[in-house]
Amino acid sequence: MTLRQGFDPLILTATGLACRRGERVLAEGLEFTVPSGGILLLKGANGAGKTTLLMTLLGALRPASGRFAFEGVDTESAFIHFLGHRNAVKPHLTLAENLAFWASVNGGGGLSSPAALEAVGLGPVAGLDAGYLSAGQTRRLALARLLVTPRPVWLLDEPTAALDTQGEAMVAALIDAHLTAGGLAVAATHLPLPLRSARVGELRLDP
Amino acid sequence: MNVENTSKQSWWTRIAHPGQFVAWSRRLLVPLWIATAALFVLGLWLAFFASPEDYQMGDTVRIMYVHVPTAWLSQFVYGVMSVSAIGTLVWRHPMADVSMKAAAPLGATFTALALYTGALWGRPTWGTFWEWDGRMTSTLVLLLIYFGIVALWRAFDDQLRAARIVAVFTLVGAVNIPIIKFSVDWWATLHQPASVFRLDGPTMPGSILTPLFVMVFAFTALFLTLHLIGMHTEVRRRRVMSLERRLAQRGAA
Amino acid sequence: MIDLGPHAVYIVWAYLGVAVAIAALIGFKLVESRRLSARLAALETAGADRSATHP
Amino acid sequence: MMSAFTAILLRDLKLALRTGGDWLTLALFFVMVGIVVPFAIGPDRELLSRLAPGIVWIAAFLSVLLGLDRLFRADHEDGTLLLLRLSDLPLAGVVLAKLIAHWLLTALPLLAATPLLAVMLSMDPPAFLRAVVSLLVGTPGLVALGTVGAAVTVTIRRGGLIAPVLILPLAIPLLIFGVGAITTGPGPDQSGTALLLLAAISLIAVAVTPFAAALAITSAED
Repeated sequence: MTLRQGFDPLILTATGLACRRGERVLAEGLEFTVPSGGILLLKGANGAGKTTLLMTLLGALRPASGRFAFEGVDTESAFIHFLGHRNAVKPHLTLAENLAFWASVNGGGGLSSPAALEAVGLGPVAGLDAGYLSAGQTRRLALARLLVTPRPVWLLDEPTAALDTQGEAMVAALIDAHLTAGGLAVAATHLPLPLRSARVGELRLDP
Repeated sequence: MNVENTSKQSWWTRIAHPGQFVAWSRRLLVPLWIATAALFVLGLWLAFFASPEDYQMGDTVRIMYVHVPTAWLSQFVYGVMSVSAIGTLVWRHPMADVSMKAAAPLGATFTALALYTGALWGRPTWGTFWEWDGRMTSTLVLLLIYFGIVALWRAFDDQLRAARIVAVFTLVGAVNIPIIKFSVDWWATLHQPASVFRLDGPTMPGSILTPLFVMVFAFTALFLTLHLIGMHTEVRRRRVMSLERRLAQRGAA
Repeated sequence: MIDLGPHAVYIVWAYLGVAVAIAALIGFKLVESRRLSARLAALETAGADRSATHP
Repeated sequence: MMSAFTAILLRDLKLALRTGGDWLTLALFFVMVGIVVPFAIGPDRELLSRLAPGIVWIAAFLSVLLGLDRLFRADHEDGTLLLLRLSDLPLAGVVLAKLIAHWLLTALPLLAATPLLAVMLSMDPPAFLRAVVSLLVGTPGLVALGTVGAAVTVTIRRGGLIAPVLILPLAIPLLIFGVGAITTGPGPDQSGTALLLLAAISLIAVAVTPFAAALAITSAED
C-alpha cells in the first residue's frame, strides 16, 4: 500500500492571504509555506475558516486579499485532490464502479481500483452498492479515490471524520506514504493525526 | 496556480467603492430630481396643450407620449442590466452588482406600464385591449423575464454570490431577447391577416415628435433618479446586513 | 383643459395609471431608502459604543 | 479528456437506469398531459387534430421542465460537482456531457411515447412524422435552456420551483417554431422554414449553454 511514484519537488506559499465565503471574511493575514513531503494541519474552532481556506487553495473561492502559489508543478493540468465533508459517493453504484468513475475522470495512473479498495480495507465488499456502506466505510471509499490517481497536492477536510481509531491510523499511514513520495498536504483536523512524518506544520485559525 | 489579489487602490475603484460611491453620487440626486420634474412639466404641457391631434390617430396619439417612453425604458433598463452584468462578471465590480439589482424592479414596472398603456391605446385604435401582435407579445415575454430575474434575486440569501449568477442569467436573457423578438414577429405574421393597423406606416410630423422626445427624456431621467436611489438603498442594505452579522457574531462570542 | 375627443376615457386612464404607478414606485423607493438609512444610523451608533446586544 | 467526458455521460445514464423510474415517469407525465387535454376541450376529433401540435409541444415542454432539478442537484449535494472541477476536463465539458445524458434520458422517452399521443389526438401520419422530427430537433435546445436554469438555481434550496419560471419565457421561440414545424396552415406551407429556424435556435442554445452553465456553477460556490 505504498505509492511508488515520486512527485517533482513543489512548494506551496501563501503571503497575507485572507479568505472569504460570500460576504464574510473568515481568516486574515495567513502566512505559510508547505514544501514537498510536508503537511500543514489547520486547527481552530468551528467557523474559523478551515474549510474556506481549503476551498480557496483548491481554487473554488477567490481570496479576499493576499496571494498563494503552488510552485514547481504544472498548473495547467489538474494536480489537486480534495477530500471534503461530502464524499461524492453515489449510493447506487458499486464501490468498484465509484472508483472506476473517478479513475476515468481524473486519469488513473495510480493503484488499480481493487488495490485501492484493499488499501483502505474495503477489498471484500468491492462489488457491493455503495449505499450499503456505513458512514466510516463511505469515508474510506472517498479516501480510495485519492489513491487511484496520483496527484501531488492533497487538501483534506477532516479526513478522519466518521472513522474509528484503526481508520485514523490508516489515514495517517496513507498521508505518510503520500508525503514520502514527495507530495504535500493541507489537512483540517480536530483530532491529532498519528503521523510519523517529521515535516508537520500547524496553523491555528481564530474566528 | 498563482492568485494575485485584485488591488483596490486604483482611483477608479476607489471612486466606485460602495461607501464612496454613495458619498459622491448623493450630490447628483437633487439636480436629477429637478431635471426630471422640469422635463415632465415641459413634456406634459407639450403633450396636452401644444400638440395637435394626429390626422389619422386622433386624440389617442396622446397615449403615445407615455407609451413610447415606457416601451423605450423597458428595453433601455435591460440594456443597463446587461452592461452591469458584464461589469459584474468581467471586473467583479461591486457597484455593478448593486446597479443590476436596483434596475430589475424598475425595468419590470416600466415594462408593465408599457403593456398597460399599449392596451389602452390599442382599444380605440385596434378595437381590442390585447392583440397578439409581435411588439406587444415580445414586451410581454420581456416582462416575464424581468419577473424571473427579480425572483432569482430574492431566492438567494447571499447577495454577493447571487450577483454573478444573476449576471449569467441576465446575459443569457440578453442573447435570447432578439431571438424572441424575431420568433414572435414571425409567429404574429403567420397567424394574422396583414390588415391590422401598423404604427410604422406614416412618418410622424415634428409636432408629435417634439413632445415624444421630451417625454422620453423625462422618463429616462426619472429612471436614472430612481436607479440611483435604489443603488444607494442597496448599498445601505448590504452595510446593514454586514453590521447585523457582526453584531450577531459578537453576541455569540 | 383641452378637448380630448371621443376617446378621452382611454387617455385619462392611461395617464392616471402611469401616474399612480410611478407615484407608488417613487414613494416605495423613498420609504425604503429612509427606513434603511435609519436602521443603518441606529446600527452604527450601537456599534460605536460597543454596548449593543444582538438585535 | 474524452474518456472523462464519456465516463460522466455513461455514469449519468447508468445511475438513471439503475435508480429506475424517473425517465419512465417523465414519459408517463408526457402522455398524461396529452390525455388530459381532450377532457378539457371535449372529444371533438377535428378540433383535437388541429390543436395536436400545440398539445404535443406543451406536454414536452412541461415534462422537460419537470425533470430539470435532477440535472445538477444530486451531484452538487454530494460534492461530486466540486470534484469534477478539479479534473482536466473543463467544466463546460462536464456540463455538455450531463446535458447529452439528460437529453437521452428525458427527450428520447418522450419521442418513444409520441405515437401514443398521435393516435389519441387523431394526428394524421404526415403530421405525426413532422411532430417526431420537430421534437427531435427542438428538444436539445429545450434541454439546453433547462440546463442553464438548473445551473443558475443549483445552490438555491427551492431551486426546483424557480428554474421553470426562469426558463419558460426564454423557451418561447422553441415552442413557436416547434409547433410551426408541425402545423401546415391554410396559407403557404411554412413548416420547412420553421424547422430550419428551430434547428438554428436549438443549435445556438446547445452551443452557448455549456459555457453559461459552467460560469453559473463556478460562481455558485464563490
